[in-house]
Amino acid sequence: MENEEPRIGVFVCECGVNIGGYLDTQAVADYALTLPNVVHTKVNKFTCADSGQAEIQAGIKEHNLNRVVVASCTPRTHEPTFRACCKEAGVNPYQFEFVNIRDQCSWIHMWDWEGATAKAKDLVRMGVARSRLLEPLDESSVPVDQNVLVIGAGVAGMQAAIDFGDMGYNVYLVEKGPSIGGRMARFDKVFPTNDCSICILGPKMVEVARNKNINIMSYSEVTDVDGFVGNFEVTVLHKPRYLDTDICTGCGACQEVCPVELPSEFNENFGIRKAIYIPFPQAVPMRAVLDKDNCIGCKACEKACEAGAIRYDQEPIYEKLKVGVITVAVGMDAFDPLPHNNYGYGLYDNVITTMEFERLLNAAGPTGGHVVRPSDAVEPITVGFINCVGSRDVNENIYCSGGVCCMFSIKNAQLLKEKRPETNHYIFYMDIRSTMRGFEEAYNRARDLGVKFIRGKPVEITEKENGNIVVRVEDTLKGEIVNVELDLLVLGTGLVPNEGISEMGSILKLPRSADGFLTELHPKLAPVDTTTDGVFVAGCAAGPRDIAYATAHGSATAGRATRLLSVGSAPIMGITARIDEDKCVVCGVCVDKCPYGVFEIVGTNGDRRINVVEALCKGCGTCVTACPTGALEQSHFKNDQVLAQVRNVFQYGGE
Amino acid sequence: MENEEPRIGVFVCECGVNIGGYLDTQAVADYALTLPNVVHTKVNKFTCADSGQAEIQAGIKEHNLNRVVVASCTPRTHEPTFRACCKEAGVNPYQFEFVNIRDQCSWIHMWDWEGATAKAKDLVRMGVARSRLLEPLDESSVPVDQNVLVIGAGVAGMQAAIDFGDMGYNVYLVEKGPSIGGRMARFDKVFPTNDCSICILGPKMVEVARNKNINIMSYSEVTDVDGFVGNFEVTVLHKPRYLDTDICTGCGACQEVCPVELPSEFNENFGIRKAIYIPFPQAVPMRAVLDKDNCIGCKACEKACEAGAIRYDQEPIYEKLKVGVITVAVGMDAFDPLPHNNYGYGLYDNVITTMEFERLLNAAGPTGGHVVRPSDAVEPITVGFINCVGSRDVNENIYCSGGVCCMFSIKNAQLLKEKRPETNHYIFYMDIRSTMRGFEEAYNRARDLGVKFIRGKPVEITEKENGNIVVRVEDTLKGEIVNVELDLLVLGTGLVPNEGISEMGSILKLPRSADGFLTELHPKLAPVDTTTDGVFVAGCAAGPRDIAYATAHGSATAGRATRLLSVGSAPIMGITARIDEDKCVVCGVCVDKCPYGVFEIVGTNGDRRINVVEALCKGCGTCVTACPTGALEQSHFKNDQVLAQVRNVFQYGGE
Amino acid sequence: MAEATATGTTSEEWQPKIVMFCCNWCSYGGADSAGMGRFQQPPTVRVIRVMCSGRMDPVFILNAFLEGADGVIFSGCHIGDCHYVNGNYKATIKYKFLKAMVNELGLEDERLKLDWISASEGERYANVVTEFTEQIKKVGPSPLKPEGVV
Amino acid sequence: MAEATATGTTSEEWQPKIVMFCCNWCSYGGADSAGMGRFQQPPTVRVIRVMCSGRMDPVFILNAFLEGADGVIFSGCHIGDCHYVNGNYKATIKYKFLKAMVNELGLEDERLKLDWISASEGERYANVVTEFTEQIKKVGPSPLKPEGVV
Repeated sequence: MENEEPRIGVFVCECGVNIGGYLDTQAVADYALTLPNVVHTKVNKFTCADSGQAEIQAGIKEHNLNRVVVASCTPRTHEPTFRACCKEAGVNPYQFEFVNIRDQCSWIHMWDWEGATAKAKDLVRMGVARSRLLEPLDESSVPVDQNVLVIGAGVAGMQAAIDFGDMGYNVYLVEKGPSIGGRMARFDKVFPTNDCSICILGPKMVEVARNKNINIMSYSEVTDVDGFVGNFEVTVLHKPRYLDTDICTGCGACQEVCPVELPSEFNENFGIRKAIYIPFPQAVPMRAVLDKDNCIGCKACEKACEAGAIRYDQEPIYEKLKVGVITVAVGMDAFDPLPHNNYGYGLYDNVITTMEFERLLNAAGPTGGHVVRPSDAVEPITVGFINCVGSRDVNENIYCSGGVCCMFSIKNAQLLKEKRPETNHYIFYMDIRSTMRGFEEAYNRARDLGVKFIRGKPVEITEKENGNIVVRVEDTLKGEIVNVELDLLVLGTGLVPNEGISEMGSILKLPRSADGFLTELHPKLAPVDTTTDGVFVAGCAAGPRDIAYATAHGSATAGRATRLLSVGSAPIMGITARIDEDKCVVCGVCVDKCPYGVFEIVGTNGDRRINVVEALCKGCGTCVTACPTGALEQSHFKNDQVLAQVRNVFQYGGE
Repeated sequence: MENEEPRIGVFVCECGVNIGGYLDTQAVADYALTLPNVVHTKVNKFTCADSGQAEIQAGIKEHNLNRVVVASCTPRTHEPTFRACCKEAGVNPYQFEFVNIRDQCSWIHMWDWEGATAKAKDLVRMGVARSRLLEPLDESSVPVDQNVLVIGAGVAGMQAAIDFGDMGYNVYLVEKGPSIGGRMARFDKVFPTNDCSICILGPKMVEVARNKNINIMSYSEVTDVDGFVGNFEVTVLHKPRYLDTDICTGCGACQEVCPVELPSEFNENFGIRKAIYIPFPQAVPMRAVLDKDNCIGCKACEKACEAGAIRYDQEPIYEKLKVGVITVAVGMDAFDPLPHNNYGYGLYDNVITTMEFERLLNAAGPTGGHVVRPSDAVEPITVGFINCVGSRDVNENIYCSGGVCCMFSIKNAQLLKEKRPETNHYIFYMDIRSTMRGFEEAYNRARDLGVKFIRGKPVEITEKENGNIVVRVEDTLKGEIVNVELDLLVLGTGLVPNEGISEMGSILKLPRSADGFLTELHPKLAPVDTTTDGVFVAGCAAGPRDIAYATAHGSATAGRATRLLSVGSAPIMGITARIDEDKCVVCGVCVDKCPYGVFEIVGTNGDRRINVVEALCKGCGTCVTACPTGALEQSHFKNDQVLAQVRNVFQYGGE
Repeated sequence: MAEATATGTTSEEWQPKIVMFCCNWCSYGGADSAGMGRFQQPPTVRVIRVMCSGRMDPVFILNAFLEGADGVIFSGCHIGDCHYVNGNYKATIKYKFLKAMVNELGLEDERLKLDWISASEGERYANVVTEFTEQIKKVGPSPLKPEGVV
Repeated sequence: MAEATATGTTSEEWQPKIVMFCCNWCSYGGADSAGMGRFQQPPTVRVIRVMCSGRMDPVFILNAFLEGADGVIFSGCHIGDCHYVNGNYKATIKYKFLKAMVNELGLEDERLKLDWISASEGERYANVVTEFTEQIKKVGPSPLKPEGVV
């Protein structure tokens, strides 16, 4: 079959007028028919449609084609479609060649009919030349390990873990913090229903804990991921809690006696925690954790611990896991206004953030649910909220945080107003973005309650001697500058990528977008897939979104990943590196160049040779370029295949 | 075990200060200990937390409890948690009783410590009385059929079908229209990337068609659903296409010759289709459909059809399917401004909707991608877009359509401006809601391109003699009334529930919310589950959302439903109706009262008796109330169990 | 008499004792929503949960009056929204029957109330409770209340 | 000579022919994004897709010049964003070597360009193409171009 004379069919897509309107598709098809080995050409209205594909398959049968070239949009979206179409009709999918004459031709030369047509001909000639040299490749597959890794145990990660666990798959749920629950555990209430956040999250946390298939690995971090779809090798660092979690009962006696007082992260640094502490009352697992950096070594906790759980000499443990699929749900952080002192934050006591407000409002928070201002612990009467702090701001982040900050301000103003009707509330906004279900209704409720909305971006924040904050803002609806004196100012801080996202992106080889969040495979139609097969992304790791959306995302990764788990095997690309042992001198350059460990030198002395672990190869081809003897070739991107394209960019005038 | 002397433990939750701050939990616990059969009480800080549950389990062991009462929040969220906790420690989950002293006590009597405490004691007494009479029930399960029904083949339904199909489950994908693809097939481009909509959707449609596990049932409707989780019996109506779809090749010869011209629904009634027609060029399946209502019976198509596929005498076919789980993805409609002539729509030619604009802009649309105004087919220079038409409007719909209409206007203004730089564009808005990933950036691009944004809700629309439209609007940022003369006005119509949603809700027993869309089980934490076990909801059926969100939703239903499919069985409630045959006189009242067909009279004459199909029973108890002889009882809600509560509302003063 | 204040509040005014039956899906949810929304109301009501308003057995209501209830409310999903197709419609038939019974027992009409409350109507739930409490206060303690009952 | 206009545009001005190698994940995506964004650019570039900029064999580039390219761009993901860990970093090493080779062939420095373009940078892609085309127009047709080549 490899030595068969190429019989190439070229199909030129009009894509409606997307291509047909800007270049001469029929001329391109006619030209293609003049090229060597091309035995059939056809112009299709929409090659990707059922009808277009039927035309390809009819062409294959009628003209006994063994190679197909489609000139249409882009292989990035449509190559799988046409490969499958070819395969069905008996043409090896790797003997299909894609020529991009839409995205990279008709759409970018819209005012140059002749130039675009000429370029399309060149591109088709290049594609046909390459097609001629394409070899059939086997589509192989690899087994898919039935264990699952979920990174991050916020609401998206927990949901994914529950779904995987309920299906019967063994799940490793790795959380860097000492408890699962994520950001949502810290909110007081959730919009638009004003449900108590921990009250609805608590049962889900317990559901995770009770699920026999979920291994919660809290206070742990994924430090390395090797391997490939179905066969990931994961290294997890279990950070020492300095106590035996099998013995600790979470009774809290240790934290009672610990003399070291530190700001409580869970309470946004309002209130204190000890050097040894239970993360929060509903923590899962309900275990203490010792903050060794701040421990003074007094051993009071050891004496107080009746169970004898304290282990001062505990060491970090690195554990290796094997998993088939991965859900990444590392979440987000709130924008930090401290470095730039946005709106006086960090300069004036009575400017706080939304998250700080949440903890003050929370009955289990540091003030028992009394919102007080930091300067004098007095309950404020007039409270202001500035939206879009760190969002929609060319100096910080351009993007909108999904409408989440708008809703936080609306909810919090409403809650405080309901709790203390004598209070007054101002929300300073650019646009109110109450988009999702029930949000607009919540916005209306806040208005009805008397929350005042001032459209304008504050230009100046000053502090008075009594600690009051004055917001100077152009009320853009009234067209006048107003000064609003507040007892307390709350900054509606936006959502930013989690501080660990860059490292996580590197570990998993996932690209990040301009906004800093991880990139989905397709922004509309593959929203939880990634460019790395077998790795899925859920929740705010892929951009700001609210709880309902993040939860659905978690389930969506379970839905997508289970396709691989349930079939038990995953197809792998045929474009891997192959070695010609006759040419190889076992110099070992490839061993160093390959980031995936595909190559290993085996044998000794005269028997030394390079062993290629094809399943590890991701098909970048870097090794081929490095190989000094030409012993390595990348299937489907062989030197002569690429060179055929290079040479066919050009032609002699008289040809 | 049933005759065991009750040994009841009562656990009173402080829920932080949520309960403990408003009533005397210790007094309630102390009081509980005075009640008959109560052998143990304890106040927990957070009963639902790991630690609280450990305390329950310790109490069960230490005090050999066989019944547990928890006084805390609400069974609606936490009953499953505590039932599971009891079960783990050896107490039958149906011998657990929930007393609601937070949502229905401490939170609603926040200023009445004594009243709330007294009420809590009453409620605990009632709960303990009921607990004493609770009987252990078996948790049974039913097998889950491995077939899947997906209703609606828009982008959410297609995604669900692909995920289920890839996992290996057999999927029935029922679509009422003649092609899959949904609304997205009609869009020109999708925001924020301005990808060609059908270009990215086409491959997904083909993927659905090619998936061996998906049975596409287009031009079909679900007319009835019986049964219960794991065992749904579905009736599907296959509407006649009046042709043999096995023979039809979709060549289109029929529509060429058909003399009847009708407005094209696919093109929003711009342009025409024939009485027999191919739905659109990328339709899947690529088959014609005959619109019998408008057919004049000339038989031209029959003569033109070389394959001989036309069947004028085709009848509707009702098919029965058995499935285990259901995804409902019936989508949405665009708001129709015609009935109320919103903004002059229907009165003035040059007022059109977003969807109409999409088709005009589309290269494969009725005008070949030339946006022209309806009155004179002239390409407009000045175009206006009004956002929130039918949304955020007390006279129409209160809710926001998810920011989708904002983005449509922004995208369309941008696209036309890029296509014809000589055009001017005005967007009239209240708030610009560009919330999701890349949306704000698209908004900025439109501004940079020179699209003008006027903040204000137009108050009057008039038509000039030349067909131009004048929008009178208060520019709220300038504080002045302006009149903007436009060549064309586009109404950014909101999203409304699909016209069939009411019937679908009834068929599946799914409640709808105030906005008319289907209600999720929980708005934050169970966004694709419903109150009907085994039925899941995806996409715009559960409220307006964009394509990425709808796609993720589709996968999420696959994730959630596969929990049932993969385990192969679903738990069913123990609270079903049971019959005492000694008391039953076979009067048949229950047969009529039950909406689920649980009861059937079997046998004849002296052998007549009622057969109870327990798996069909959903546990409402209505039959029990209707039974004249007291032969029927509802497990867990038996008369004496409820009466025990009634009687224990009261006590004698000296008791 | 340690439980002397069991029915009362901090005020000395007489507080009625009201039994309320709620269906699990709508009205019980409405009661919870009242809590989530912190809609304050007098502590006069004791809720008993059943799965559906169709389960509302006349015997429950009559028993409540005989035991000492000053008023009884029963509540389910709005007509058309029943989780069990039409159990609430069936409840309306019982209600007519019960109204007649209440009169025969010599009780005032106002002591029995049927009201549909959805799970999202927390505020309305609180209003129903508050208004019904006021109404019962006006008609006074039930004449059927056994002596010594609190 | 039916293909007389194959390299050209409607204008009479000389149009260079540029070969551009793009990695599959970033730069090829950037070229597509330019299309999706309709960022217009001269039709001077012929893109050849490889999986990674690390696959950029010097032989490809030298061949392109020997066949008649007036300019060559090679492009991959921004440093740090490589889909294959660090293939783009390895490409920079090749680039240094190639720069020297280009000079030895007697070609101007400006004819070879390395640029990182991400998949989202459609506009920048168009700018790179437009600017490089202008640059090549200034230095003129490649002296290595075989006679008769278009």
